[in-house]
Amino acid sequence: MPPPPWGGLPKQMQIPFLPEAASTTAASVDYLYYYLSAVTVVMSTLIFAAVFIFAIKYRRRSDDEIPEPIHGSLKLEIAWSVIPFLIMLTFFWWGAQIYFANASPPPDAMDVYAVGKQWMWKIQYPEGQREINELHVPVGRPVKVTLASEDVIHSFFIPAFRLKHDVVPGRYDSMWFTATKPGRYHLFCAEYCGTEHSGMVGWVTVMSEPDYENWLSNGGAEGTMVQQGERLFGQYGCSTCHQLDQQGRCPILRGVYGSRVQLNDGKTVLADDAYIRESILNPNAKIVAGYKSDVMPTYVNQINEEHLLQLIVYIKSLAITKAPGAVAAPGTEGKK
Amino acid sequence: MSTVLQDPQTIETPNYLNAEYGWKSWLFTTDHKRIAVLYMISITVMFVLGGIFAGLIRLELLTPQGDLVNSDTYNKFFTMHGIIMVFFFLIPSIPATLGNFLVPMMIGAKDLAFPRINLLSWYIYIAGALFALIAIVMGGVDTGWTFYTPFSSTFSNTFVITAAVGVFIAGFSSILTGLNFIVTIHKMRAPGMTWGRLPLFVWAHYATSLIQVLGTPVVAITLALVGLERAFHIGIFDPAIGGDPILFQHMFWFYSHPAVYIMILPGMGVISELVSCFSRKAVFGYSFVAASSIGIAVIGFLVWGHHMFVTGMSMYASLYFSLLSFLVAVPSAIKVFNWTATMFRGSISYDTPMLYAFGFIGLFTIGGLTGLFLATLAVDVHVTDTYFVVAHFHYVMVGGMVLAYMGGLHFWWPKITGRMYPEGWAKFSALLVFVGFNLTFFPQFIAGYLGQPRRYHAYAPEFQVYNVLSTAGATVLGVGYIIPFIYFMWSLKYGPLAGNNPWKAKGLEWQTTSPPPTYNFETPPIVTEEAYAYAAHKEEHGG
Amino acid sequence: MHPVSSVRTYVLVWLTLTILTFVTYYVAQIELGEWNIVVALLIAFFKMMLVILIFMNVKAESPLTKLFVGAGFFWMVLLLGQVAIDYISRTWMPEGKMW
Amino acid sequence: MADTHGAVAEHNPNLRHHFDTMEQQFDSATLGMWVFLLTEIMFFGGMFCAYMIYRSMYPGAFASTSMHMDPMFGAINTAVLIVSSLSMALAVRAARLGQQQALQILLLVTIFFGLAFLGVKAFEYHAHWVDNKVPLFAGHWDYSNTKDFPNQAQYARPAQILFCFYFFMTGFHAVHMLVGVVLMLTIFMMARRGKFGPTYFTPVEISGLYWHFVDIVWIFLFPLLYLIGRTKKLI
Ligand code: HEA
Ligand code: HEA
Ligand code: HEC
Ligand code: CUA
Ligand SMILES: [Cu+2]
Repeated sequence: MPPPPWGGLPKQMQIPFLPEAASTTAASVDYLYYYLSAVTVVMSTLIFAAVFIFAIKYRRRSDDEIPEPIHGSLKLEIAWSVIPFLIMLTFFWWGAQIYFANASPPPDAMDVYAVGKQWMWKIQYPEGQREINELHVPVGRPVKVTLASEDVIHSFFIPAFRLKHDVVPGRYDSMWFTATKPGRYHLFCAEYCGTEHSGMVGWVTVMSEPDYENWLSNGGAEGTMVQQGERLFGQYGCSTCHQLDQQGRCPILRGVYGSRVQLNDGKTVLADDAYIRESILNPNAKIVAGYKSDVMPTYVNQINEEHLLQLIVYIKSLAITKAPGAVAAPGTEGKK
Repeated sequence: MSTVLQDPQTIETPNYLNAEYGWKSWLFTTDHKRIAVLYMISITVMFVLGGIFAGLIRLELLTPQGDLVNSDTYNKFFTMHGIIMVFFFLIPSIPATLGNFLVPMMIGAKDLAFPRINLLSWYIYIAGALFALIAIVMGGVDTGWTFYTPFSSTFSNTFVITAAVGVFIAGFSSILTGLNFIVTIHKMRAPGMTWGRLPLFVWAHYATSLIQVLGTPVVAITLALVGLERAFHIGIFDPAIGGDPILFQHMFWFYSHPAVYIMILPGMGVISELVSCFSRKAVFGYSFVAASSIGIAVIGFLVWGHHMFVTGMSMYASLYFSLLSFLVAVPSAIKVFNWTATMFRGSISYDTPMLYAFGFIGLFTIGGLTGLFLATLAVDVHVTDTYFVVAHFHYVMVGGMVLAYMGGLHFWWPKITGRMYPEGWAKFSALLVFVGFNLTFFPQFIAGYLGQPRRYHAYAPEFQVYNVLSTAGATVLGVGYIIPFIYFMWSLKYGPLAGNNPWKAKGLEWQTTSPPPTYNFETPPIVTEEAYAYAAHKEEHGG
Repeated sequence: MHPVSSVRTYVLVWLTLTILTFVTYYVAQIELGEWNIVVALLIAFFKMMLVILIFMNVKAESPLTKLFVGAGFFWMVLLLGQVAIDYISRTWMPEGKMW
Repeated sequence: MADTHGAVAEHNPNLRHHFDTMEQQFDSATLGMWVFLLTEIMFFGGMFCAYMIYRSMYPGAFASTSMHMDPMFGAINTAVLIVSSLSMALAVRAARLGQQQALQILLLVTIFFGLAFLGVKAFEYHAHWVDNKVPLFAGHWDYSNTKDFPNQAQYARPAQILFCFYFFMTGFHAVHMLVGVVLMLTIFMMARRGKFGPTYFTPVEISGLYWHFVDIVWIFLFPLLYLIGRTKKLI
């Protein structure tokens, strides 16, 4: 993007009209926005002009003049309902295109995890970095942010990327983007969440790839998320039941993630983040075929969202890569 | 109209105002016109209250630091502002005042079908308002007017139950008003007043009533569930036990989107009357304008999900709701175009009500078109929950409905009180309102696209320019509202007598005396012509 | 005003309603899988229609009343149907893509 | 309309001033009642909507909670309500035909069965209370496994939601019944004072509509709350 036209003015006099555009999405949303604005300007100018001209041209000249009645015209009515609707359909189509393009991240997107909590954002990286109200991402690489909330609904909003997504407690949400321009951009909480809602703000730092690698390499004192998850797996006593390769009263977790799990009611489910999360918090909701309910205790209110994410990342790391969607055998026998 | 004080005589004809005296004659009245006046006084009080909160909001936002009040207080400001303005001012504004006064008169009835229920609805409104006031006095509510769970049901520690009960109660007053209108319009029309001859104001109120009757109960039960959840510390929206907060949003918006049409349809009805009267011409495409009211009411129930595009609702549902949101804009477009066409070859005068109508057409068009931005999926993702939305809804609610209310008030003031207001001052304040309004809310579109989130007590410094403009505008706007308040009071006593039909308007309400007698008409009217038949008796007017 | 129905009609309707109540009760004990709920709702719907048409005498009412009764159903369907659109299509998210 | 019908011009004392004819007044009242019932449909509709979503989210938990309702009570109560609907319909008929004696008796029958319904309901609530199936009150919720329900603890969390539904839905319904009973008492008193006749029975007619509506709500609540998962031996 060329420097904005007000770029030459002294700082205090720069009045921006658009936020900086720093993601692949931003540019496409801006174009759509220009288009919408143009239609708006044209349509309202037409209407204002008509009102103005009629008001002046047909102003009342004597107090008892009575104009000829005009009752209407079917052709006109049809024209001015169909044409605007067709124009609006172009809005719809274009908007839906971008929206859908943003729906699912590319498979090679790197993962970042964000937990919203009254009133801060806690960010963690698979490599082990953790930050509060700061998000560091490399330029030019798709990044997927998995969003979780400890309490109420928040919303993860980065104006420079033209993206936001609500963070609803009790489930995982996600959004993804590819940053295009190094710099520091606002991160806001956009869903009202109580007292310090306006203080739940931070910064997104977009860095060049080498800077990012550099930044990644210092920090992460507590080890990667997988390592942390593994530690928690011991701490919470998961490992007392779930052993890595020996099957006892409970399923082996190696290879579960990403597979289709056979349940004892005959259904199968895809073992994704949401399923693992539910298995930990509400184990009895879905029972793996061949196992009993009520063996695994519920961990609701004992594991916070951050630790939950670490456990999931750990369990994910146990996945054996294979085509997603294949049905795993009952239990987890026969998996390596 | 000259503003020169003609010696203001007293009004001698028997009318609803001098029929009885004393406070009892008001508090126990079943006359729809008196009830309309009761409503008018109460919603004015609520508007001032909501306006004071608006003033405090704007004052706080003058500087980015959030240094006037603390954030809890600010959150209560915008919540109380929103709740009061929406549920206690704008929803009853035109229907319960002008609608109550005029619907029976326009169809040639002696009263609404259920006069006692009409009075009851006012008492219910007052009870609801009292709860809201109690909630304020005790310390306020901080959930936003949308009461989103689980914040409202579990986390907020303010007086949510009290406020929710207030809204719940006020809902029933709205339902009863709607019920009364529906039955009245079906069953009480004067001989000859066919559906095709109903004034568009009445059509608009019929459509509004449908929404009130079909939508309000859903928000009532939803808020009741939130209240119960708070009271018992358990309920159905709590994610901790498997509840779904998004379901609350579905149920809330099932009502609250159609409710925005409760907040605009009556205004559109007023504008149809004004444009026709001050162009001395039948409304262009009468049947389309009438049908579009019903269309808005029905299609309005199909689009609520456009408030939820980023909540994690299914993408396919987003598509569905986005598409239908554009469909609901079509009937609004029909109205705007037909009003404009009505002026074509008309005889247009610039009396104050018409100035408000001009303002309405302009501001509603901008507000509506920016609604289309929000209905566009990818754009909404960026601007939802920012000041862009705030600007959108103030354009339609204040620029649309409030201007329509002001226009209608000026138009029918002579009928309601029998007296004129000072035209010069009225024109001046209409201008102030228009200028002040744009200054307040236009900058918010830009701030919103730049990314200033709404419901923020402190904001990033680069947004300050726009907020300063906005606050400046709000001051002008406030003055613009105070002036009418003063001259309306003045005109009650000193305003020149208006006569029965100062605007030479059509419509049954102008055929009776000003103010009208208790049962509206000395002799029951019989209708023989279309609505707005300005040219029907051309010869009688001479020329 | 519309004619009144005979006592016989009312008693017959009552009998049908009572019998249907026990039919629902017993059908619910038979394993029909997903169809249990369907049958239960169909019976309930049929009972409701009987009450509306005969006890509430809508059968003999003006078209206007019928229109309003119809509107009641229609708006219920709008509420339930459109909320369902969201919940049903949430699982259509392309599987295999982890989120 | 106003003075074309000579027949109605002789003034009925029940004709309110703002109406022209008794017929207009009657039609308005009935239409008004129907519009009111529309609002009631949507009021309960909100709860049915939420019910639908949660039931599809937690089918097992729903079946499990339903096992704690006694369907026999539900069925009996349905039958009781249907009888009261019959007597109500007959009461309206009697009113239309001007049979004052029958009207009063039938109203009493309706009230009796209405109260019977509430009595059974109170009994059921009490049973839930004793059984600790009332999540609304701390200390009255227990959903751990028992002899009869060896696996129910797995549903403990969503079961609370579903019990909330049970109490909210039947609670709102019971409130409507209560209002109905009071309404019927009023109508009964009016009937005793000889208010009604073949030309004026609007209040009977429209309260009848209300009563039938409340009955219809229960017709749906019964299968939705009591009859789920009856076939699964033990949940
Ligand atoms: C009076 C109230 C009112 C009215 C009439 C409207 C009208 C419309 N609104 Fe608005 N809206 C609100 C009040 C209102 N709204 C409120 C209060 C909120 C926020 C609630 C909150 O979160 O607190 C909101 C929020 C809101 C959102 C959600 C934003 C968000 O939170 O992300 C959306 C999204 O689609 C939207 C869309 C629309 C649309 C499409 C219309 C349409 O009906 C507009 C139709 C009118 C026109 C389009 C103009 C006339 C047409 C022409 C002149 C034709 C020419 C046009 C073309 C050729 C294209 N509104
Ligand atoms: C009918 C609806 C209505 C009306 C009329 C208004 C009127 C105004 N609103 Fe309103 N507003 C809402 C409905 C409405 N608003 C809603 C629903 C919200 C969302 C709430 C939420 O997020 O939950 C909102 C939110 C909202 C915000 C966003 C707050 C935030 O998100 O942080 C702002 C900020 O500028 C604002 C400003 C104003 C202003 C300046 C006016 C002006 O037009 C008001 C002018 C009127 C007066 C000033 C009163 C008359 C004057 C006097 C009696 C004199 C004495 C007073 C003074 C001198 C100050 N409103
Ligand atoms: C007392 C034993 C026990 C403990 C402790 C335990 N689990 Fe389990 N877990 C089980 C059993 C038994 C099952 C299979 C039944 C079921 O699906 O609930 C299971 C199932 C699971 C599954 C689903 C596996 C699949 O194949 O789909 C996951 C994931 C899981 N547990 C994770 C954990 C984690 C993480 C912890 C620690 C925080 C934990 N478990 C602690 C016994 C246990
Ligand atoms: Cu978190 Cu707002
Ligand atoms: Cu909307």
